[in-house]
Amino acid sequence: QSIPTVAAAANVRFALDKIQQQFEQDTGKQVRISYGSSGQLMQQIKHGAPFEIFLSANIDYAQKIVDAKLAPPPAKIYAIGRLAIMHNKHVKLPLSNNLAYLKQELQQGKIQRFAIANPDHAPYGARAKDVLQAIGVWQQIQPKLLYGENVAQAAQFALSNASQGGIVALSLTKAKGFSEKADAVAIDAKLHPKLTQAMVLLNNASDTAKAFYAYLQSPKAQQTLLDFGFDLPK
Amino acid sequence: MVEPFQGLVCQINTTTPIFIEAEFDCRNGEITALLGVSGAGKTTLLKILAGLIKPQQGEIHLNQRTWFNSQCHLHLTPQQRHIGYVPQHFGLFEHQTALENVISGLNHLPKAERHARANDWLEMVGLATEQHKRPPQLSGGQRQRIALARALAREPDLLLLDEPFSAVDPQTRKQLHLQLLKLKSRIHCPVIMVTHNMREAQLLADHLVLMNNGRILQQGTTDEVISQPNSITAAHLLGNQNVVYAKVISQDQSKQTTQIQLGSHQFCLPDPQVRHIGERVGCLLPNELNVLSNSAPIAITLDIHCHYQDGQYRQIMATIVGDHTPLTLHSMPELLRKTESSQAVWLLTPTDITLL
Amino acid sequence: MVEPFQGLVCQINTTTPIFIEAEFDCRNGEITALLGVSGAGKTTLLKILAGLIKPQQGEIHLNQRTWFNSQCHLHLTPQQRHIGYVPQHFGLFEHQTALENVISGLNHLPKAERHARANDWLEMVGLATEQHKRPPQLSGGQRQRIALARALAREPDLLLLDEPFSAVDPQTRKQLHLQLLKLKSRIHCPVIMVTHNMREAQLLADHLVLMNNGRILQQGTTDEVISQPNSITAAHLLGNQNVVYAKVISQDQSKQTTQIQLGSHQFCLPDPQVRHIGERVGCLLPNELNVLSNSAPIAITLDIHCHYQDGQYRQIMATIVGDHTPLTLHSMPELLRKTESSQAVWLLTPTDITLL
Amino acid sequence: MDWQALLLSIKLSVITTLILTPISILVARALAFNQFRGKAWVEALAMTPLILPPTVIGYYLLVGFGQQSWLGQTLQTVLGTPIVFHFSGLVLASLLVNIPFALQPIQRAFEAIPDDVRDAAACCGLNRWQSLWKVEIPLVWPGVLTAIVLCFSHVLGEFGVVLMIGGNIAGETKTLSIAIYDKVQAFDFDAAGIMSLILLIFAVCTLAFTTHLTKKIGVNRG
Amino acid sequence: MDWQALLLSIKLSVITTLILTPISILVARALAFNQFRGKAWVEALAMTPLILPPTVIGYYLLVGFGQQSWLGQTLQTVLGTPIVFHFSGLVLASLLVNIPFALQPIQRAFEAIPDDVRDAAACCGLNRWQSLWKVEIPLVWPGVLTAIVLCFSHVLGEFGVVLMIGGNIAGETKTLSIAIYDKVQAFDFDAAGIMSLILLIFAVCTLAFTTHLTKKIGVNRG
Ligand SMILES: Nc1ncnc2c1ncn2[C@@H]1O[C@H](COP(=O)(O)OP(=O)(O)OP(=O)(O)O)[C@@H](O)[C@H]1O
Ligand SMILES: Nc1ncnc2c1ncn2[C@@H]1O[C@H](COP(=O)(O)OP(=O)(O)OP(=O)(O)O)[C@@H](O)[C@H]1O
Ligand code: MOO
Ligand SMILES: [Mg+2]
Ligand SMILES: [Mg+2]
Repeated sequence: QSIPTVAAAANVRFALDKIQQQFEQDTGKQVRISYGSSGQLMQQIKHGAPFEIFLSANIDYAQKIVDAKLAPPPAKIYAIGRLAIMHNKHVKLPLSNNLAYLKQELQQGKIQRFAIANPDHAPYGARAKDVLQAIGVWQQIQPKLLYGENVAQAAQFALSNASQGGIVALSLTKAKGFSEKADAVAIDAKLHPKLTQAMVLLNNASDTAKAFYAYLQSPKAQQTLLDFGFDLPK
Repeated sequence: MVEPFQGLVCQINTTTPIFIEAEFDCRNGEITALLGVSGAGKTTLLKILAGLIKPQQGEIHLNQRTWFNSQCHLHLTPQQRHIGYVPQHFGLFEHQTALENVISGLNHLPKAERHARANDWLEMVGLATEQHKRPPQLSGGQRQRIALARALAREPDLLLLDEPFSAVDPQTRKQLHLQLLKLKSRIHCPVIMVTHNMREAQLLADHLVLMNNGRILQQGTTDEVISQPNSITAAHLLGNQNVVYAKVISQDQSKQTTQIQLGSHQFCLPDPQVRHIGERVGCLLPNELNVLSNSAPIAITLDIHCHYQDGQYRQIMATIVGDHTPLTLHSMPELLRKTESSQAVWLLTPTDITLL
Repeated sequence: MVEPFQGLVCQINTTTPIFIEAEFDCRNGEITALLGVSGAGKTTLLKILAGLIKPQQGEIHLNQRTWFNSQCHLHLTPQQRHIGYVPQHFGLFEHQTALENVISGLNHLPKAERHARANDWLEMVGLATEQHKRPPQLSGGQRQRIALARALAREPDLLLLDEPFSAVDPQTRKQLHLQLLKLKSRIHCPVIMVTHNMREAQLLADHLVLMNNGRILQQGTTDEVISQPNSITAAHLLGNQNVVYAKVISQDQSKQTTQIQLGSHQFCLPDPQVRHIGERVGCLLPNELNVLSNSAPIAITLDIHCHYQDGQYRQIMATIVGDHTPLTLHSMPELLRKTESSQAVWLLTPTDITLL
Repeated sequence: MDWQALLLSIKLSVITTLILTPISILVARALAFNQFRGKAWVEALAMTPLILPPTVIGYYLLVGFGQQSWLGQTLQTVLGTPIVFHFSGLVLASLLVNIPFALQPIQRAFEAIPDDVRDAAACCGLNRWQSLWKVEIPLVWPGVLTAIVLCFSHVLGEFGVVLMIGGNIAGETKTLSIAIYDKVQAFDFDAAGIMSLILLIFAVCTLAFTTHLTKKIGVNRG
Repeated sequence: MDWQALLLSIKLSVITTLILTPISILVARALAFNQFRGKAWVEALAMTPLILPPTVIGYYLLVGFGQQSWLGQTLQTVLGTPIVFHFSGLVLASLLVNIPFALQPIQRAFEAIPDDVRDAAACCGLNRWQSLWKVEIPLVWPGVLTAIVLCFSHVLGEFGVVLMIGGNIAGETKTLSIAIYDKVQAFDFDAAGIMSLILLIFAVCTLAFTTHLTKKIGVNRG
C-alpha cells in the first residue's frame, strides 16, 4: 500500500505538518505532503501529478479541478485564511493592522524590498496585492516587490533582513522558527476579499487519503487550524 | 607445366581517401621495400593491402586467392585475410602484457596452443624475460619487437611492416635488422616493408618500390633502382645521391649528345632524349672524388666547405663553382691532403654523369 | 699580457628539475656539439644556459661577464642575457608572419631598423619570398630557417641550437648545414648545438660534449672524441662504432696485456688497466674489413649476414662467430668477392682493437 | 537531514548512470570513429543540455510528456503511470540532462585510441565485438569512470528540471536538491545547511578524484 | 515574450562575461604555467560549481551574503544595497557559478601553448607583459572565445541560484529563465514556449559555433 500524497497550498504548511503528525499518531496511517502555490499545484494536478487530496488557498483552483472532472464535487471549504504584515526583528519599523505605517515608510523611502507571494498563481499573493491596492500604495510599491514562488517563499524573503518585510499568511508567522526572528501583525480582514480555502478529494484517492480528508474536518484538526490563526468556515 | 605465381599481386586504383595508383607483385619469401617522402601514401597502400581501406578499383590476389576484386564486389575484411601487420606506431594493446599482446593475434589457433606459440615467438625476438611487462614499461625497441612478434606469430599469408624500425636507437635497429635477416629464411610469405631509410632498404629488401603522390615512380630490384633512378624525384628519394640542376645549351641530335651548363662549367654528354634549349635538367653525379687519372675529359672545380674523417675515408661537403647545391663526396684521405686549399678539381668521364 | 678568455664558461651542478652536472667552455666563433641519448639532459642544459631554468649551484660567464653565480645569488633572466635560441620544436609564433617572427626578436634595436634587419636575415636563410606567410603555411625546413633567422638576427652573445636540423628531409638538411658552415665565419659568438646525428656533429662542430644521465661523459675536439671514446656508453653514443663485449680470461700485469675471449676467439691485447678475471669489457673494433696482409696476428671469423654496394665500397652486416652483436663493416668490393661464402676471416693487429 | 531525499537522489543517480553509461559507450564510439555530414550539429545537440536553461528543458518535458500531450498519454497507457511528477519522469529528465556529462569523456577517450591500435586489432583477427570488449573498453575505461562520476554527482545536484516536473513528492520526486530548497522555505536553515554541506563535500571530493584521474591518464598517455 | 526579462538576462550575461574573462585569463595562465602543491585541489574547487546543486550555491549565498552575515553587512555598507534580492547579487552568483566555464577553456588553451614558444618569447627579449600580449593572448584567443560564448549562454540560462536569491523582481532579478518558470506556474504555456524556443535556438547555435571552433583549432594544431 503506497502512501498517498497531499498537495497543499504553502500557507497551511506548519498547521498541516502538525495535523499530519496527529493523524499519524491517531490512526497509524501515513500521508506525505507537497507544498507549493495553489496555482502551481492545480496546474501539476492537471498535468497528471499523482496527488490524492488538494488543499487550495482559495476556492477557484479547487473548483477548476472539479470542473476538469479530476475530483468529485463539491470543493470543501476547510478554513478562512488571514494575512499578516511582518518583518525581521532587526528592521526597526513599527507595524500596524491597517498598514498605516507602510504608506508613510514608503514615502520616506524606508522600504527598499517588500515580499509577497506571486499574485499570478498564489492566492495569498493576489490578496496581498488587493491589500496594497486598497491602501493605495500598489503603484508605488510594485518596483520594490519580491515575488515569492508561493507564500512560504515570500515569508522566507520577508524574514531576511535584506527586505523590510512583507505580507504573508498569518499561519506562517505562528511557526516556531519564525516568531523568534520576526515580528508580525495580522492584517485587518476588511482590507481584502475573503481567503476562502477549499479542498478536494481527487478521483484516484485511496482509503488512507479519504481518511485524512475526513480527519481534516475533525474537531482536532480544526482546533489546530485555529491555533495557527485560521478562521473556520461557518 | 608452369608453376602458378606464389605471392602477392596488387593492381589498384582509387581516389578515396586519397589518390593511390599501384601495380606491383611480391613473391613469397621476398621483401619489397616501399620508399617515399612523408605523405606519399605508403601507409595508405599498406592499409589497402590489409583490407582496412577499400579501394575503388582493381584487384588484389594472394597465392591465386582473390582478396579484392572491384568488379565482383569482393572485399575480404582484415580478419578474413589472415595477415600480419605492424602499424607505423606499433598498435600495441597497452592494457595487456607483452605475452597477452602476442596471444591476441592467435585467434586462429586452438586456445590451448596459443600460450606456447606466443612464448616461442617472444623468445625468438629476445623478449622472453619481459613477457609480463606492459608496453608502457618497455623501451621503444622492445615494444617494436612485441609488435613484430605479434604479427609473425600469426604465421600470416602476408606480412606488412610500416616503418618497423623507425622508433629505435641505432644500436637496437641494427639488432632488429639482423633478426629480420635471420627470419627471412623462415618466413614463407611476401613481406611489404615501408621505410624512409635507404640503408635499411638496401640491407633487407629484394625489391624497391618508390612512391610519390600516391603513384609508383619506379620499381625493380634493389640494386637496379639504386644504380639507375629514372627521375629527379626518384634520385632525391634515394637520398644519398648527388643531384644538381644544369641548363641545356645545345643538342646534337645525330650524335645523341647534349651540351649543358653546370655551375660555371660547360660540357657535352651522351643523351638519347630530346631536350629544349634552356631547359633545366637534373644531373646525377657520383659520390666519389676520384682524381687518380688525368685523362678524364670533364674537369669540375669544387668549393670544399668542410671535410672530416669517416673511418678509412674522408667525407667532404662541397659545391660546384657557380652552383649552390651541396654535394657529399668521399675520397681517400691522401687525395684530399693534396687539395687542402678550399677548392678541388673533380675529373669525370661523360659516362659518370647521368642526365635525368 | 694574456688575452682574457673570450667565450662561454659554464660550471654548474643541480638536482632540480633533473640532475645536471656540467663543466665546459666554448670560445667565440666555435661550435660545440652536445650529444646524448634522448633524455640525457641536453635540452635542460641549454635552457640553463639560456636562463630559462635556474640551476642550484655553479657559475656561468660570458666574455668575463657573469650571467649566473649561485654564491652571489646572481641569475640574469633570458631577456638580460641577449642570446639567440632555436628551441627543439622551433617555438615560432604561429599567429605572426615569418617577417614578424624575426622582428619579434629585435626588441633591442630602434623600431625603425628592425624591419630592414629582419628582411636581411630572411634573405640570408633564403626565405625572402616567403616573408608574409605564417608558420602553418610553411614546410618544416622553412620553419626551421625562420627560427634560425630569428635567433641570428639578434646578433646574440651566445647562440643555442636545440636539434636545429631534426625536422627536415635529408636534402634540406644538407642545404642548412651548408648555410651554417657559411655563417660560421660571420658569427662571433659561441654556438652550442644539440644533435643526435654524428655526421652532423662531425661536419659542423669544433668540439664535442657527450652527455649521459645529466653528466658529461667525455669532451674534446671532434676528432679526438670520435677516434677515442673513453667508455662503452660514449662509443654507443658515437653511433657508427662497432662495440662488442668480451670476457677477461687472464691478465699479465708486468707486460700490461689482457687475454680476452671474443665470441669463440681468444687473444691477447695491450691494456694498461687492471681487470678482474671474468669481467665483461667492451671492445671497440674498426669499421673496415681489411684482409690485405697475412701477417696480422689476430684472425676473427665473421658470419656475413648480408652485403650491398654503397658507392665504391661494399657495406657488410656481420657478426663474430660465437657472438650476436651486429657489426657494420665496409670493404673494397673485390675483397668480398673472394669470400662470397657466408663466412669471412678478419685479420687485425692488437692495436686495431681498443678495450674500454 | 532528510535521509529519504538522500536515498532518492542516490537511487536516481544510480539508475541514470546505469542506463546512460552503456548507451553512451556505444554512441560515443560511433561518434568518435565515424565521420558524417552534420556530425558537428549532432555533437552540438548532444551538448545542448549543458547550456540550456533547466526551465526550458523542464518546459519541454512538461509539454512533451505531460498528460495533455499525445506522447505523455501513450506512455501513461504503456507504463501505467504518468511520466511527469513521477520518479520515471525524473529518470527521463536526468538521462536527458546528463547526456553531455556521459558522452563527452567517453567520446574523448575513444578518440584518443590511436588508429593503429584499432587497425592492429582488426589485423589480429578480432571481430568488432571482440575488439570492443578486449581492446577498446579497457582503453577507454578511465573515460567511462570519469563519465560515471560526473553523471552520478550531477544527477545528485539536479534542481531546475526536477522542480518543474517533479512535484516535490517525498520519496518519489523530492530529491536532496529539492529538499534543500524546501527546507529553506520552511525557515529550517540548519537542516538545509547540513544537506548543503554534505553535497558540497561530495562535489569537491568527486572533482578532486576525477581531476586526479584525468591527470594520471594524461601522464600515462603522454 | 517578456522583453524586460530577456534584456535583463543579456545585461547579466554581458556584465558577468566582462568581469570574468580578464580575471580568468590571468588565473588560467597561473594555473597552466605553475606547478604547486594542492593544485589539483584548487582546480577541483574551481570546477565545483559545475556539479554543485544550484540550491546549495543558493543556500550558501543566502547565508553568506544575507544581512545576518558579517560579509553581507560589510558589502551592504560598501555597496549601499544588500546583495541578495538585488542585481549585484545575481552578478556575484553568476560569477561564482560560471568560474568553470570561463576558466577551463582558457586554461586548456594556455596549456596547449608549447613550452618552446614561451621559451622563445623570453629568449627573444620579450618581458612578461609583452609575451602575454603579443604572443600568448593571440594564441589562446580561440580558448577565450569559447569561454566567452559558454559563459554568456550559461548565464543566460542560470536558474536555481537566481530563484533562491533573486526574489523575482521585474527588471532587476527576474531573468528569462525565471520568467519561463513563472509563466509555466501561471499556466501561460504559450509565452513560456516562445521564450524556451528562443533560448533553445540560441543554445544550439552557440554550441554548433563553439564545436566548430574547437574542431578548427584542433585541426590547425594537429
Ligand atoms: N583517411 C584519410 N582521409 C583523408 N586523407 C588521408 C587519410 N589518411 C591519410 N590521408 C592523407 O593522405 C596522405 C598520405 O598518407 P599516408 O599515411 O599514406 O602517408 P605515408 O606515405 O605513410 O607518410 P608517412 O611517411 O608520413 O607515414 C597524407 O597527406 C595524409 O594526410
Ligand atoms: N621540468 C622538468 N621537470 C621534471 N623532469 C623534467 C623536466 N624537464 C625535463 N625533464 C626530464 O628530464 C629528462 C631530460 O630531459 P631533456 O629534455 O633535457 O632531455 P634531452 O637530452 O633534451 O632529450 P631529447 O633528445 O629527447 O630532446 C627527461 O627524462 C625529461 O622527462
Ligand atoms: O497558494 Mo499560496 O498558499 O498563496 O502560495
Ligand atoms: Mg606512413
Ligand atoms: Mg631535447
